[in-house]
Amino acid sequence: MDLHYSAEDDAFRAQARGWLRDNIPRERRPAHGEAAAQFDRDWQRRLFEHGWAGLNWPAEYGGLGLSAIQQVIWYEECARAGAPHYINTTYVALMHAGPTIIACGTPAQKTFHLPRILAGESLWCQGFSEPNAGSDLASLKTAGVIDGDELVVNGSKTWTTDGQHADFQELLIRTEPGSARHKGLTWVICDMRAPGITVQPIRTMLGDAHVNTTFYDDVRIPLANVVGEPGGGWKTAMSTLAFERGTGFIGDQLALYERVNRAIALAGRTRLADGRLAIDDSDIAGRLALIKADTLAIKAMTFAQISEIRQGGNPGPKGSIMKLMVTSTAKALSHLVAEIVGWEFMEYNDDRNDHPLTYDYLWSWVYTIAGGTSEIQREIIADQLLQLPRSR
Amino acid sequence: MDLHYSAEDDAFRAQARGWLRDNIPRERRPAHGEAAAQFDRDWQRRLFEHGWAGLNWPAEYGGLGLSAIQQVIWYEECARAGAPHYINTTYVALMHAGPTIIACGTPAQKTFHLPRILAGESLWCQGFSEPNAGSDLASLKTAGVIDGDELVVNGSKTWTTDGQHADFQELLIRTEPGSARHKGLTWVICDMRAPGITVQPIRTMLGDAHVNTTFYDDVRIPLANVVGEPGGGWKTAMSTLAFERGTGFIGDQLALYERVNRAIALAGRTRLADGRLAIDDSDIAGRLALIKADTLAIKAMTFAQISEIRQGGNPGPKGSIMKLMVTSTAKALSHLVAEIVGWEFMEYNDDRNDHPLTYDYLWSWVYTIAGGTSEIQREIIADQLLQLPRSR
Amino acid sequence: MLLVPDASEQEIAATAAAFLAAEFPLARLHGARADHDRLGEFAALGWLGLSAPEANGGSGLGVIEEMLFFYELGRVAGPVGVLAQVLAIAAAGDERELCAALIAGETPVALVVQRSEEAGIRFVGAADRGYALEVTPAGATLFAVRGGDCTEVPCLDRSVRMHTGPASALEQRLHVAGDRLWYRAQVAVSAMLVGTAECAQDMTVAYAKVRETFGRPIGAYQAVRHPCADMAMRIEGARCQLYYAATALQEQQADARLHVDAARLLADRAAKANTDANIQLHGGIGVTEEFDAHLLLKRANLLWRLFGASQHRMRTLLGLDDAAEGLAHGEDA
Amino acid sequence: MLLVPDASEQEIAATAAAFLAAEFPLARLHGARADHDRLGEFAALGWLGLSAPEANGGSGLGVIEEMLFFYELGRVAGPVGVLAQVLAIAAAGDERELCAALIAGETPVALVVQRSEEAGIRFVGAADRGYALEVTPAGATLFAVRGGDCTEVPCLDRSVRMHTGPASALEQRLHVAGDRLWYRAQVAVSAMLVGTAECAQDMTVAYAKVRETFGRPIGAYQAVRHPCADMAMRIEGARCQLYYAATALQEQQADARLHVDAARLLADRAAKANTDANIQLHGGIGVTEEFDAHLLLKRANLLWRLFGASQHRMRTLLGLDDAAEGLAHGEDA
Repeated sequence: MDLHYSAEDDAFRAQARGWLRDNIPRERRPAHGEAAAQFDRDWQRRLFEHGWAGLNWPAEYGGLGLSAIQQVIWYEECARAGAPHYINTTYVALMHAGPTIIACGTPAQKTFHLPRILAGESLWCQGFSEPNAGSDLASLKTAGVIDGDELVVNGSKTWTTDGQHADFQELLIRTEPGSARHKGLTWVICDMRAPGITVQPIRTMLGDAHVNTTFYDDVRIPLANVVGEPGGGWKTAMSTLAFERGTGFIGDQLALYERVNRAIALAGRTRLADGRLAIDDSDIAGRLALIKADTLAIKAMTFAQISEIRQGGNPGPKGSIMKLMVTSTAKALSHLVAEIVGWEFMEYNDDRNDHPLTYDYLWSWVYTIAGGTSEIQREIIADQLLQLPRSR
Repeated sequence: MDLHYSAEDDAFRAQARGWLRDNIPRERRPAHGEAAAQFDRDWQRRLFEHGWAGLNWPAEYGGLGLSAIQQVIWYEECARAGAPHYINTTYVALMHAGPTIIACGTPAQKTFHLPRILAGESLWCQGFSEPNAGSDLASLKTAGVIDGDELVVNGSKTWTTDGQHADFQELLIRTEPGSARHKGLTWVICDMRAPGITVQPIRTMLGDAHVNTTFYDDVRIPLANVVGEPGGGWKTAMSTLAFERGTGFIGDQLALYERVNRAIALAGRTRLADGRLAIDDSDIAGRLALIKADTLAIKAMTFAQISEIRQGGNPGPKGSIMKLMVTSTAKALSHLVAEIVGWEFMEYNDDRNDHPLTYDYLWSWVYTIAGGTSEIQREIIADQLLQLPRSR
Repeated sequence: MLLVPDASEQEIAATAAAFLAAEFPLARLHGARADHDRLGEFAALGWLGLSAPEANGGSGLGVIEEMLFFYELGRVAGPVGVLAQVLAIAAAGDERELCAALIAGETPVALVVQRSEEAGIRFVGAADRGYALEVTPAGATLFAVRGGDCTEVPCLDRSVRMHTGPASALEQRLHVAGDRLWYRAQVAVSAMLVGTAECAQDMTVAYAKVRETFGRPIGAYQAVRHPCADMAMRIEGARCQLYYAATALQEQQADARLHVDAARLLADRAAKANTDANIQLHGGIGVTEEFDAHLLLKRANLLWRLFGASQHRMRTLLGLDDAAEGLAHGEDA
Repeated sequence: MLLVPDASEQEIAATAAAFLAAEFPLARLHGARADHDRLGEFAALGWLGLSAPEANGGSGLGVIEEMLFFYELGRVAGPVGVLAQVLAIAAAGDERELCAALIAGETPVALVVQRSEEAGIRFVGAADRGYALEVTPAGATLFAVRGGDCTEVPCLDRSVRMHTGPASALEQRLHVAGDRLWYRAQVAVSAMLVGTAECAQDMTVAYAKVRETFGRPIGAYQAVRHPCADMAMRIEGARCQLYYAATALQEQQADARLHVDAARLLADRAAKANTDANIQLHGGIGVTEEFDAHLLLKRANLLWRLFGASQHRMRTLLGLDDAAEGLAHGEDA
């Protein structure tokens, strides 16, 4: 084992650091709305124009084809520079839809979509979960019926993050009537401007409306938009999910480290009700130390993960361990910070920029629920890593 | 609501306190073996001779027929006086077998057994669990076949606490061949000296051998020893278990309060590795305060429980809440004490009298497992109190 | 010795529950920028003067009845202004005129939650006009508020208004030394916290019976069942200790403070853990604004910050402050 | 950058695992009043001198290989005396003769776990004859032991011998200033703790696959499955951080201390929680002496008390001690 970076990696880091220093936006990203989406498009275009788009995309599709370790370096440098967070309205396009089209798409799909995604010209959203199929994806019901060279889609999808800004949607539908569970599903590219689509915002307890329910009323989608095999949508979708549980959140994993250091600094200047500094309270200090240890472990797990990938291994269910650990650590951290700051915590105007600590606290539940609840992650670990007998 | 004791209760307390002060044994109870059992018999005989035996037994069977509140007073005074703990080798006789015989026994059974139990002349053990039927009592297999006016019993029972000292056993066996689950079981009085019985000690990780596996090889038990209906043993057994989950552990519940106060005193005089007093560490102090609050709540729950019984209610599944809370609080306490005492904790010679803190720590697992694991208690609460859909 | 509500106590609780369920359903809190305290309605039914002396226009009942009322108020995330009002009435004591005005609900009272010369003040409630009450272990102070000097700030719990201002915005009106009001406030806020915790449990259990995943109701999975059992355990402990504490305070038992501090600690824990689990066990719907779960979380956040001072509580429980712990046994009290 | 063992590291771990599984199965610990260190066997295979310089008769390998070895030792609750021996060899440094004797396993070494003029000393291990090693953040000291002055006391972990005695029973033989040994000891004991935690997980998972209750294997119940998943999570975090810490120490990275202290914290947690859950999830059989679960609990209790000093660790992690935290990013190190 070694922690050395190659000369090439060091050079890459220096280059990334220099570029970020000179190029990150001076203005703060707006918290909500079209202004936020435009900010993201602009930043993506800037990355694209300077040759920083598609970190993990193969060079033949316009990406940088970076090694996993260079991706880590990039995210570390972004965190250090305070660059715009990469989990924004471009995330689904760059991290889900693009890689899926690269893996399973037709030449025409690749030619049309991939350059637009890289350049920040088209935003995407996901259409997997349904109101009655949250963690249990295989029970989804939204259906597409073939009519000529089109699919006619009816039903609804929910938790459509940033659906109001999206140009396209990765949509998973049931195309074989009477099929059950994982069979008979198809993954299609849905144009969000097609007639029959209604996007209805879901306000969350954070005060924002980034997620939506999407309704489909006789929406016609060309068969040419099917990605992968018709009826083989589960397989196409799983390639995306496995990606997300693999390295898709590396940046988020590393960002926790900056957050805990900010919390330690906060505890070092915030006085408790009795006048002592928070950091001088051994209960608070002990919890902070353990959280910091967890964030270091998350970094180490990230390095172990990319090392395994490099050795040809598949992180597989360890992605679930990572999600469980990242989200529970983030929750512990934001809740501890809420204790430290006292009454100031209670000020909240729905804007994450104005009240980041309260926002992080509320976000902690989104984190432990979205993308498969913590309970589901434990099931995956029990099934796939520990090979325990099935409970279902 | 009120916390007042009646003049009668106050008088009872004064009487109990006075008697205990003058009568509790000067010598310490041996930790193990026949000497411990003899100590228990002697103490029970002393209680009996002075009119303190059978607190909760009806007067017509030689008991005191005390109200629940007076039982609480008795246990409080025992704890205050440092009297021998009532959960000892006489416990099953006085708290399980006796009440079961009172509820379901024949006149002959009552005449023979009840006086002997009260006087400390006969010790009992329980024979319910089996090696392959722990929490799932209804799956037990030890069988009795009728032969003339006797049952011929074959099989085995486990977790037979104090079986090596017992004169009799409350034994639950399957008497209807081919019956399943709760049907076809019979509750019988088994003479532990009957031929064919082998008691094999199970050493525990505490270093003691209080529990046993009991083997039955053509053991002949007179049909006259059946308590309740033949084939109705589940009902007979449940009357005992409900009793245990009701008020059978009141003394234990209250004793926790003395234990936490001793731990607070310990933390007030024990220095941590860095020289500070343990109680000056806000982490330790905060945990101790919460544990103390829990022990106060356990006392309050005990009072609420007996108030409900007095109003004709049935504590029912709240007994499971009590067990969960008592055992988890006891575990938190003994583990915190283990942290406070440091290396002294590591000294342990299998004798609870010499190393009570280490013993309590090890005991914490027995506590959360025996008599229905914490997991089973949560199932009972979910089923019976919250009426959630069955998981099994 | 009776530690379950007797018939008359049960009736008070049931009456409060019926009134609150009808007039203050949780649904009222959706969308509204602030929940009106509607003190007049509480006054009309006599709830504000429940435990004020009859001579002052109150009903002359005690801490136990007050606790049962606040428990029910907690279950519907009821107006926090009612808590401030009831405490102010207790602080007003024998000032007949002031007391009568407060009991009639004419003058709203806010709760001062921060006050220092340097950092200024923060208060919770409607009283940018009217009074503001500060309660500490050392004493309770009623201030007149110069609302014009204060600024409204947005509160996480939208049903509640919050203001900050300079220390000079408060003008002392009366002061009551000692910890009588402090412990009464602790009982009331503990009751609201346990009520909130119970509401959260009921919400989860109801959902677990109907929501299905992988072909079964989620309440059939131990990953839901066992956290629900833990919710029930936390409520049972906190509720029984709350009953004990209120009764001990009512009877002026020597160890009443110890019991109240214990009740508060357990109420905090129950409210924190249960409002948290309630959201988690609902999954996605739990974080939506249209669903009720977040209302309880946000309210619990407000309540467990009221009358904080956990160091003080810890010292009482560990017997480090001589005054607090009496003798342990009944007849010594 | 590689944070999984490479081929040669894997081979060392596998060789250690095979040797230990064959010679030191957990079953050996039943009944025996003490587990013999059998230092000679370790010496013969070169394990004691694994990371000692070749000039001193060692194999000249590093902290990483040592960590992998102790991980495997932890998995079988292997002799604690081996840990003492390896650390003493490191302390002996260039004292060739002493070093050679220690590497040969001829002179056993105990670990001093308490030492003060007033309270006297306590040490763990076989060395009522031979040496005793004390390791603190300030330095490591090797003592000769006057065994006659000491008293054996019974140890909760029966496989280990423990003695107390007067401070005068120790006579200083050599002292190494600085925290080099301390951090090496932390890596070793962390490795043993994580190994113990993993052994506990494996035991639970194996049992959960075969033991049935209510007609299903207990591993099909979420009340068992989810705690098992948590065990796996604790191990994964602790193991990766341990790898990182050992490598950082080996490479003398500026922030190595920070990483070692984090590894230790996570190792403690994993060992405590997993040995606890292992017993609980086994139910009744978990508390019996004939079953293995308690052996791991008792061993973990010993290990997490070795080289304690949680305050020191907390300060390092929070950056309150300047020396400990270097810069966060790779190329600055």
